[in-house]
Amino acid sequence: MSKKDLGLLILILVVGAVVAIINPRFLLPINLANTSNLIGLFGILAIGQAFVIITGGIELSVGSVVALLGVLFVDFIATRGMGWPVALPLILMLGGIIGLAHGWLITRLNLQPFVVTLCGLLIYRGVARFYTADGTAGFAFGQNFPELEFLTAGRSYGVPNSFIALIVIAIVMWVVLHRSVFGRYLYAIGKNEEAAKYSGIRTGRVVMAAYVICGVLTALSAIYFAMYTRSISPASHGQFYELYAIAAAVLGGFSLRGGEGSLIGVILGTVLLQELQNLVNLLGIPSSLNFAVMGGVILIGVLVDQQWSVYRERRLMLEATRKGAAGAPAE
Amino acid sequence: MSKKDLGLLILILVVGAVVAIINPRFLLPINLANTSNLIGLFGILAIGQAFVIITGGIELSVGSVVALLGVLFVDFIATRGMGWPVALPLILMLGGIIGLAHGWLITRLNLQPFVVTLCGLLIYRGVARFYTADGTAGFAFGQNFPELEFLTAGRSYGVPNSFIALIVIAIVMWVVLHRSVFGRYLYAIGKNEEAAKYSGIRTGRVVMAAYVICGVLTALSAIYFAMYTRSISPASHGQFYELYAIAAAVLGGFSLRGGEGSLIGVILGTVLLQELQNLVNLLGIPSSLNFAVMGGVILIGVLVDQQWSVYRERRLMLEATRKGAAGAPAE
Amino acid sequence: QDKPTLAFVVNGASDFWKAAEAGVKKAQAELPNYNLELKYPEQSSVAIQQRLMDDLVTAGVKAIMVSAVDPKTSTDGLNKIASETALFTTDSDAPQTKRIAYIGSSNIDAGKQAAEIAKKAMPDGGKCLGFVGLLGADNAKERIEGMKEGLAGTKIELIDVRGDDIDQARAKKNVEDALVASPDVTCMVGFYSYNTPRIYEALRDAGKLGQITVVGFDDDPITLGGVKEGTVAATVVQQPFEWAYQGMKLMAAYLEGDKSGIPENGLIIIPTKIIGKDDVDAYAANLKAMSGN
Amino acid sequence: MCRLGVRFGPAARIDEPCKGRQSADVARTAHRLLSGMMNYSDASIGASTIAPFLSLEGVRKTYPGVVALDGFSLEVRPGEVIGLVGENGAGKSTLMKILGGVTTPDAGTITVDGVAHDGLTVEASIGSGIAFVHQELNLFENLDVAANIFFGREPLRAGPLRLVDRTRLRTLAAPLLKRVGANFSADTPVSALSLAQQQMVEIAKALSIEARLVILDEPTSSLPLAETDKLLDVIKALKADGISVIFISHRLHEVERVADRVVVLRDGMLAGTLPKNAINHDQMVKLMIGRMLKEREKAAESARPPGAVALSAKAVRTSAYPDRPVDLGVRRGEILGLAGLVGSGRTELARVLFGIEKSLGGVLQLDGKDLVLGSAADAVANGIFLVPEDRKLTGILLDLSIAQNISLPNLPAHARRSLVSARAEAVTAEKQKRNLGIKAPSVATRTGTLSGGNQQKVVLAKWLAMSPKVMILDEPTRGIDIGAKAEIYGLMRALADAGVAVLMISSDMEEVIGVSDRIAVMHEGQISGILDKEQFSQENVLLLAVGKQPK
Ligand SMILES: Nc1ncnc2c1ncn2[C@@H]1O[C@H](COP(=O)(O)OP(=O)(O)OP(=O)(O)O)[C@@H](O)[C@H]1O
Ligand SMILES: Nc1ncnc2c1ncn2[C@@H]1O[C@H](COP(=O)(O)OP(=O)(O)OP(=O)(O)O)[C@@H](O)[C@H]1O
Ligand SMILES: [Mg+2]
Ligand SMILES: [Mg+2]
Repeated sequence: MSKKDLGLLILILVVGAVVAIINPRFLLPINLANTSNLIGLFGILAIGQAFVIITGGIELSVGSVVALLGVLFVDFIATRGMGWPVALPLILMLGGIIGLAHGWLITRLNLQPFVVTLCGLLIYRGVARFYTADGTAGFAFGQNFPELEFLTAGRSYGVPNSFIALIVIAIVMWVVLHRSVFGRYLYAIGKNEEAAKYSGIRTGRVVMAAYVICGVLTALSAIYFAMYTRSISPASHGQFYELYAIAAAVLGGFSLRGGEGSLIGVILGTVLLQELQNLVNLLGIPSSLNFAVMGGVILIGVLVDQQWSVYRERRLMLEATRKGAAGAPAE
Repeated sequence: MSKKDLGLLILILVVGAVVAIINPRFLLPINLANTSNLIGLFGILAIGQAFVIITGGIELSVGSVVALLGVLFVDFIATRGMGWPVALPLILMLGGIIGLAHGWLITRLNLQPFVVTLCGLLIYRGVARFYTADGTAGFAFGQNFPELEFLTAGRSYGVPNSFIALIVIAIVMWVVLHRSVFGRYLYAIGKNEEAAKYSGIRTGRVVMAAYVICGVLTALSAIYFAMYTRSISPASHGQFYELYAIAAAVLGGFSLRGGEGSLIGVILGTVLLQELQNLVNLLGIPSSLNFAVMGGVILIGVLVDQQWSVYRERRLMLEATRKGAAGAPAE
Repeated sequence: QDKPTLAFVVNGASDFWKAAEAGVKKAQAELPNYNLELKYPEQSSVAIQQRLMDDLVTAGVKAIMVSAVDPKTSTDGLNKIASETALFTTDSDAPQTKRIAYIGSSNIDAGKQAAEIAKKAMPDGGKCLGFVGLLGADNAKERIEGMKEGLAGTKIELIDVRGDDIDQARAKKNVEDALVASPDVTCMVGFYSYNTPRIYEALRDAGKLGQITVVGFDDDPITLGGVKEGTVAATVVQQPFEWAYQGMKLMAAYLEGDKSGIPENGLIIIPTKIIGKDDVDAYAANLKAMSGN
Repeated sequence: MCRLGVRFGPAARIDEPCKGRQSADVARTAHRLLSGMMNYSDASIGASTIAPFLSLEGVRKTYPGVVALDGFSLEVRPGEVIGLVGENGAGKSTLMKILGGVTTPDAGTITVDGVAHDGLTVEASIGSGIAFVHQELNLFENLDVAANIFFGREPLRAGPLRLVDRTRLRTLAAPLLKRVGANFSADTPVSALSLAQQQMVEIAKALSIEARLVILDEPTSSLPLAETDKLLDVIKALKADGISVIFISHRLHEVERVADRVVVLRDGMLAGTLPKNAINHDQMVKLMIGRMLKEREKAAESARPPGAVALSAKAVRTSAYPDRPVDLGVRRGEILGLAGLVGSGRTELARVLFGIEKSLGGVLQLDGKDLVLGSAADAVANGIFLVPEDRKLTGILLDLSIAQNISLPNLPAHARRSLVSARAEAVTAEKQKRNLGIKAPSVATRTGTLSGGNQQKVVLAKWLAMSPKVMILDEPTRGIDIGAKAEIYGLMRALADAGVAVLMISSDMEEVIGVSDRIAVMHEGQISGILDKEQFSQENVLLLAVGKQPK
């Protein structure tokens, strides 16, 4: 765990402690379980986003994809009677295809990620709304899918299964991002794509793979969200979720210029954001201030982090010089 | 006018012609006036955004600023009885201050524009909602401000004054961007900030000025929007307007990497977007598809533009080869 | 485009308007000489709705029935439309405009009916918590106000209303958080159509179904299921089907010069109804029949 | 007959320049001849008859408005060190980029191990054992040194996940770093290295490939003497292992020392080939620029004695060595050379003098008055100009035209009522283009398409168009050909004679000694001594550079 992540963890704990002192019910197992459920949902989304951000890209269509795939998933299993073991991989595949399309447009046709995914944001929401004719996709009363519900909305030993899913995904993705060759390429491309190309890396494929990973993880979280709300009005479902995901990554130390950030960071960023939402409700802060609190904390977090790293760099430089000065004459 | 802009203009005319053939009411003066009124409103916003994008930055808080300043403006003149000749410059100044704050955080504290303005997006909307306690700010029945209304929502010789305002602003800003020293600095910074700094340009100040310009123009359009809707529910007013503004700039040939784009382009981009919205309504396309149409057209526009420039470059190179081949043996 | 067009403009995409769509459809069957349309603005915002109506007027629409996003302060915009076409309002009225008539129900009355449900379900009093999409929206404010009026003088109290900005995940989390933050709450009110189902599900997940009185609005299938099951005390339903059906016929008649259907004060109130356990089957059947035609 | 880079006998002679299509035909013939001769292997033919590892035939490459390479042919035999020289923009880098698979030629064939290709891809190039150190650095700042060296060829751990074996990575990297003489460890982040140190990483990277051909495109352009020596040793070691090397440099004495054969490019065409025993400085120059240079890239003597101190640093401390104060004064009318080893803090000092970085203490004085620099703009306003070390990043704006780059620091002077006058810009730029001999189709040409040397001239031009008081040049001739070098030295001298104080930071020993009026030497962030003209010698500079007293 880097020092940056540690700082974020401390912030989370301090905020948690303050809230717990004001309202001890914050620490009730049921509250922690509820919040960790949402951490699971948004965390999966944020990890996907992180893979794209690390390459220096951005994925703005996340919220719309959550709406579109959520609508399709509910429609498939609730209305069209498709079995969920068929629908689930189908949706994941669709997510992958969307990611592939974005990656293709970005790497092969050289379009800017912001532009491609902005168009995605508009198009997918439009398609979702058209698909339901602006209606709501939902389950009928009493319609049940016990195994699916257990996997998505259920709990094991009091821990939401969505949170467990996040942990598993996070571990796998940590290995991929921080230990595998692929992860290393992602970092390299994020910093200097041209140089990576000169080193014989098929940068196009690597970047495309990042978008596919993002697409699949987004699809997965779309299913989780669908099973959480159990009803999706495509005009508003998932709106701004891309901002949550990006905010989580940024809080977690990712640079939108690419090439920086850690998986632990993005998880901690998600945790902090959800803690803030929980806090607004638990402390009875007017809901209208929800966004303002979130924005304020992100800004402060980023500021502190930035100032701190300036300070650290200066200290490091001093130290290095001192060491260098001591060592040099001996050479 | 560059070839890029010309292409966009032709696209606008072709789309217009097709719509006019299907529904001749498209060309009714009243329709053109309505549409050009909105072009005026969104155009002012988009010009502001363009100044920021040219430096390689981005301003995501535009929609929220439109909501916040709109609420304040209406509140000042409708509830607090402030004269509009006082309120108007006050609001413009507030817009400038917001821009200055963003510019300061970005240039002096080295925060990323995306992050700063994302926080702004969250914070300003929260503040606007808190200010009205989630209520609506609007004029009471029969409350009239004849001069103000004439300037903002009125028409001269059938042309909306908002559109005239846009034209005036566009001409001034064209000179600033394309002919002035400041404009050259903006382009230089967008291309390579570091090198600009090494050429003795006070890059921090120039970038800050760009954000201030964006803030002031956003404030102006906030007033126009407020006088157009005459009622502002801060939870939804101006939502996504930053995307419209960014989309207009991108359609108009701006690169989000900075250093590229023309003022005529951003105006034409706005015109195309508003034409599309008008078209959806006039041709009876389900409004659920509105976003999808917009996204689709932006994507196609950007794609065509990109492919075309690839083609042009290739032709240029071929020509060079031919010329070179002819010239070489003679040497 | 020879047939005159009548448009029904809603205030945003929502399932609530599906019934109105059915009403328009039924009216269309009876009005073959007209072209009836129901229009959703792509966003629930004044500017976009205004623009939509401007464009409809341009496209030559003869009469518009609108559920204005913000009727109180949109007087000028609505008057502009009214000056060019026949304008009717629905859902929420704009009495100061030059609209010809209002057809719909009263949200204040609906709030009062919700209070009735609460009083009946909790004779010994209790603490209620409300959930709504947009706290600032007129319909939300009126429903809340109506309910508070109805509860005045009783031992039941509406202690807080939480907003969720029409984000369903937040709507559900709000309920979950409320269960944690206010353990003494005995009743929950879902002011928007999707709030009640989210309350229902959160309570079910927490194993508190039946322990907390749920008062609903509108007729989401889950809400109706809850009413039938007995876990939702009752729900207050509006009749958008009737608004649309009657409204379209009224507009057609008006255009033909028949103004007899318009009362003196211009208000055609189609009252809201309380749907309890006993009425729910009939209501559901009717609903199905309406959308099925 | 037009001869190619193939030697048929021991007789050494300078080949005539070849041109156009003709040369390609001849190359083919030569190739046939050569392969024919293989059957009659003859001791006297020696190394030259070993089948070439790689050969280029009739390669042509054009860019819009420029023919970068024209009908060029070359053969590379195992264990041969080819020196490739030519003026700026002669097409050297273009040629190497074709070999590295980064660009594809318009015409011509590339034969690797007897297999002919129309063009290579990066993978194919690496796959056939070509290692490449690019002229412009290509490192990943966010990765550490080891990761950079083995980038794209990471040692993997067993298993399907393709996980990087990080311990092995470090152990593999350490000896390579030692070999290039690096003073930093394998897990240092690249962002903490100076330009020269980064260049060492690049070289280590090339060595890490099981290469059969190593291409070094100006690897020494920012390496000081000691490190350069080490690199030349490395090249000799490679040769001993039977690995071929193509070595591009504008420092001709380096080429003299290592090359077995020198290939000279002029205007994209082969100007001639020099066999080992004909390699000498003057011949190379003659082939490169078509005439002899009278003066050996030296600046003329100063016309007048130096004046008062213009810019001085008193106990100035920089962030590179915060605890080491620097004292230095540059006099009017002199060229003060600033020498030192890699990372001795010269660039850092220049940045402080130019106001890019804040000094951590001490005072700056200009003409005896205290000077506070808040930004580079302040320095420019005071007539202190800097030609930075890294021109791609900080020197010029690659996307702007030559004229726009030249006017940028002095834009208000090219504007009326703060509106820019394109005509005024063009006039200034044309004048500078003529004065400096910038090779470009016009002043409206994008600077990004110019060769490295011409880009450097644009950087100089933008300052020369204004009137400098103090001119700081950080490695001013990095990557500049000798013809242009002589011109730049002339320009520096002219500046000095006009009363400008010139501070020249350079890692090129010949340049420092040949050009300066005085030499200050930096060691670990401090000025370890200042040499006057009569004390000038390589030995003295080196002694001071390592912190010892001069003789
Ligand atoms: N991407 C490009 N686009 C257009 N022209 C180019 C491009 N790259 C190189 N050129 C042109 O091709 C010619 C050869 O350039 P090259 O970089 O090969 O020269 P060089 O011999 O390496 O010079 P230097 O010694 O300055 O590095 C130059 O005239 C240059 O302007
Ligand atoms: N961005 C940086 N971050 C950390 N350390 C740096 C950075 N830039 C330079 N340094 C360190 O500062 C010291 C001085 O570097 P500087 O570039 O001033 O040296 P120099 O004499 O110009 O040498 P060179 O020949 O490498 O250019 C070196 O030890 C270098 O590693
Ligand atoms: Mg080169
Ligand atoms: Mg240096």
